[in-house]
Amino acid sequence: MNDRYSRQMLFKPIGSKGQAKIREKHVLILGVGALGTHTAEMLVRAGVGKITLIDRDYVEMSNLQRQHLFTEEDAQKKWPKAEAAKARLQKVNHEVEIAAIVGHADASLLESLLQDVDLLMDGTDNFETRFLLNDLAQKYRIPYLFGSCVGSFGMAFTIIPGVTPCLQCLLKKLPLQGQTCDTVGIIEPTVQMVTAHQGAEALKILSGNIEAVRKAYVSFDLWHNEYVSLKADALKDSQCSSCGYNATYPYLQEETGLKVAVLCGRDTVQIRPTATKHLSLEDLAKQWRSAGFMVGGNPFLVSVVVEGKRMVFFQDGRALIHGTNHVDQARKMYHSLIG
Amino acid sequence: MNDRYSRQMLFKPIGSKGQAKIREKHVLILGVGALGTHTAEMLVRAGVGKITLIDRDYVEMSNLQRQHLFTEEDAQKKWPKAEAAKARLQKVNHEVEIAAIVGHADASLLESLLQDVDLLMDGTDNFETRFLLNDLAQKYRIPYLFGSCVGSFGMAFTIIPGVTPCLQCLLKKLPLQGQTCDTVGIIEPTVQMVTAHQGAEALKILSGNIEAVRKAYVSFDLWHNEYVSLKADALKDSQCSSCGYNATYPYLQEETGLKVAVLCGRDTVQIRPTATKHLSLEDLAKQWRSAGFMVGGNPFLVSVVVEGKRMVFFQDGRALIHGTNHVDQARKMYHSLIG
Amino acid sequence: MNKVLLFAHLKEIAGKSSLEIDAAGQTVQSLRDKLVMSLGNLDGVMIAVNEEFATDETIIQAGDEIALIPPVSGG
Amino acid sequence: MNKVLLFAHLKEIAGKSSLEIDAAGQTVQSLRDKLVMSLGNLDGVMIAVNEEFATDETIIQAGDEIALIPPVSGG
Repeated sequence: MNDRYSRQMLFKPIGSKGQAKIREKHVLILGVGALGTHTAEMLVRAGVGKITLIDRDYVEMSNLQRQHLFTEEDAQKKWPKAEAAKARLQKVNHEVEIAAIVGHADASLLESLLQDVDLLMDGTDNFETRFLLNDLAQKYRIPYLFGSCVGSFGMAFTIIPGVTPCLQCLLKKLPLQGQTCDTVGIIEPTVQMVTAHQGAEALKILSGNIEAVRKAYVSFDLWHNEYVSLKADALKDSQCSSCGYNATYPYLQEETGLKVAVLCGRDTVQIRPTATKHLSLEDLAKQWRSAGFMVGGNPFLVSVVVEGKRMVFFQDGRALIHGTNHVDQARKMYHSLIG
Repeated sequence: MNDRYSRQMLFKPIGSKGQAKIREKHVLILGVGALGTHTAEMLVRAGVGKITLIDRDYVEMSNLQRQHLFTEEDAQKKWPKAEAAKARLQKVNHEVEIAAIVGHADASLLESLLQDVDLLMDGTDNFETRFLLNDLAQKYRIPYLFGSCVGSFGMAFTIIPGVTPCLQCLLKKLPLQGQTCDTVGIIEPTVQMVTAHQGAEALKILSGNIEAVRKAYVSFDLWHNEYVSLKADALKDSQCSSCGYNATYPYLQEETGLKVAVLCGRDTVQIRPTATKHLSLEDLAKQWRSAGFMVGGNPFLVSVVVEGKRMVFFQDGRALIHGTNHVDQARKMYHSLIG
Repeated sequence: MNKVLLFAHLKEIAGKSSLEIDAAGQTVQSLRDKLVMSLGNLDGVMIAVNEEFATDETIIQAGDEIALIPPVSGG
Repeated sequence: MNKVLLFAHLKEIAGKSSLEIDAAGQTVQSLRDKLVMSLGNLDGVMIAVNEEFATDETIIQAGDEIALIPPVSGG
């Protein structure tokens, strides 16, 4: 018995057989922020065979309050999150193979990585990417552990292709105007509560205890002391374009996902969602004002200034980010404001 | 606005006023194992003013699976847990004052430390110490966040002196024969689930949101997908010896707590609980056999060999630990087997 | 009567954690349409009836407990 | 009848997550005494009735849901 995993092997449903299975598995974690750092640390300590970490961002001071694995030095050096996480995790457990990818996760990058992946973990901060993960999970028949949170509120759901409803069944379409950690804040225990659920589900799946998987959708509010567990079977849709009989995996098509274009000579990036959205500009303005941002606008658009950059949002979800030519930075600012 | 705490200050119930309060507070964390490392990391990232960490133990390989903050190097060097945690935490946030105490937390040590402590966090692995913390919380009117876990099962309860029932009200007497992580194992998400609750409660109390505190006792099983929230008011006992009108704080008296004696010339330590217990030797033998230990005995005693050391337990809770003269090691082995 | 539990920003908009309304006999869709007036845009908000997610056609009975779960994007 | 939810090692002893028994009219103390035969030592096990911890004198009604919460010491 390997002493370092002894307490996990003493847990009857895992045992030495389950531990051997965990040891052979490869988990892809998309997004190495609050959720991603927590789940990565759990999996590495648990002795998973391999993890792949993907994140396009670097560590900032404002991350340290809730993103484990990172230190002040990582923030000072603006170290890429995937690499900073990897460096720390290898000190925790050198037995685990860790691949760090610093870059934007689009359909083609992800499809090239999925060959031997056993589990997809949600560590992302936007629903564009979640719907992409959801389609990949369905197409390649890989379990996908959805999780998200803001403030003291969070949710988790285990998606098993062919068994449970998928994210598209649950939400029907890409939600816009979700609250984000940059607009309404977040406390770290909320993150832990989501990753406790994601983590337990991961251990069940990786150790071959698929029958123990949670069928219900969990939603909680730690500040208001609420916890609900909701059956989701009724929403499984046989006509679903992601998981139904004639699935087309819409988010894997080239034409979906955010359209990002640098507007030449204007120091501006334009972003637009594929499907037209109907933003409530009034609600957005109210939320941003309450978060302390400078907000202006008219009935057709709302403008907001964050970190010295001016952004203009239109009702159909299109946005102009002024003062930058950097596509990744623009995308990040877009997601930080409307999710 | 200090950017590093910006997401926590954006969370309305905390805001900049709550953050300023958190910054002034001193939290004592007793036990720097699974629960203690998780809550310490949360509090340090959240920017608490000061934490005091107390643990008598050093880092071992078998800790790494669930105890955050520690690395393989810490285990190789057998670094004291409190010091290893402090070293890591200062890299995460140099603004927080961290006091590390490597030693056994008895009543007199703890009483000497409590002057300016605002909150007591439970990170211990035995009920002897929890009842001690409970009495201290009542005597000095300091909120105490109880938490415990094994396997996939855990619990959390917020004890506010003068308001909620205390641990003694809930349990009546010191439970013996609890399951421990060394006998039935533990998975890391269980730890996170407990500390998510302890952590949210800590932020409420430290930021001055006492009215948001959870009144219910939480108990959950992550593997079996169960979560219950139980009202505890009915158990508040006005005659309670820890929190009633005529409280005597029994666990602060010299004569309580484990009695530990080195038996001269025999290379043996004897441990006995103050109050006589009625162990079920049969149940203990069964549990230990199932955990893979060598077990023997007769109707009057049960013997067990762990890590080359033979221990003999009697029905009244007394134990002889053979092959050692070290009081701390003996105490640790005792708690690891019967909690 | 029906108790409607509110999560996330819906609590703030309503100024409380739950509403008491009479939705007996209505479909989930018509409840949604009605609540938009007081709670604003409910696009994408999932609705559960008695701890089970319900389709828009589900008919609400007296006493059913309803929960509104907005998806949030943080992570 | 009464549903009795079992936590921690009590699940393993019983071989299931819950029991169905008829405890109507009994006190919590007498239920505890009765369950010792099938579940072993219940010293220190906390007993909740309808999501509320109950004293030993509490009388159980038909349909009440009961939960047995053993304290565990790990941490």
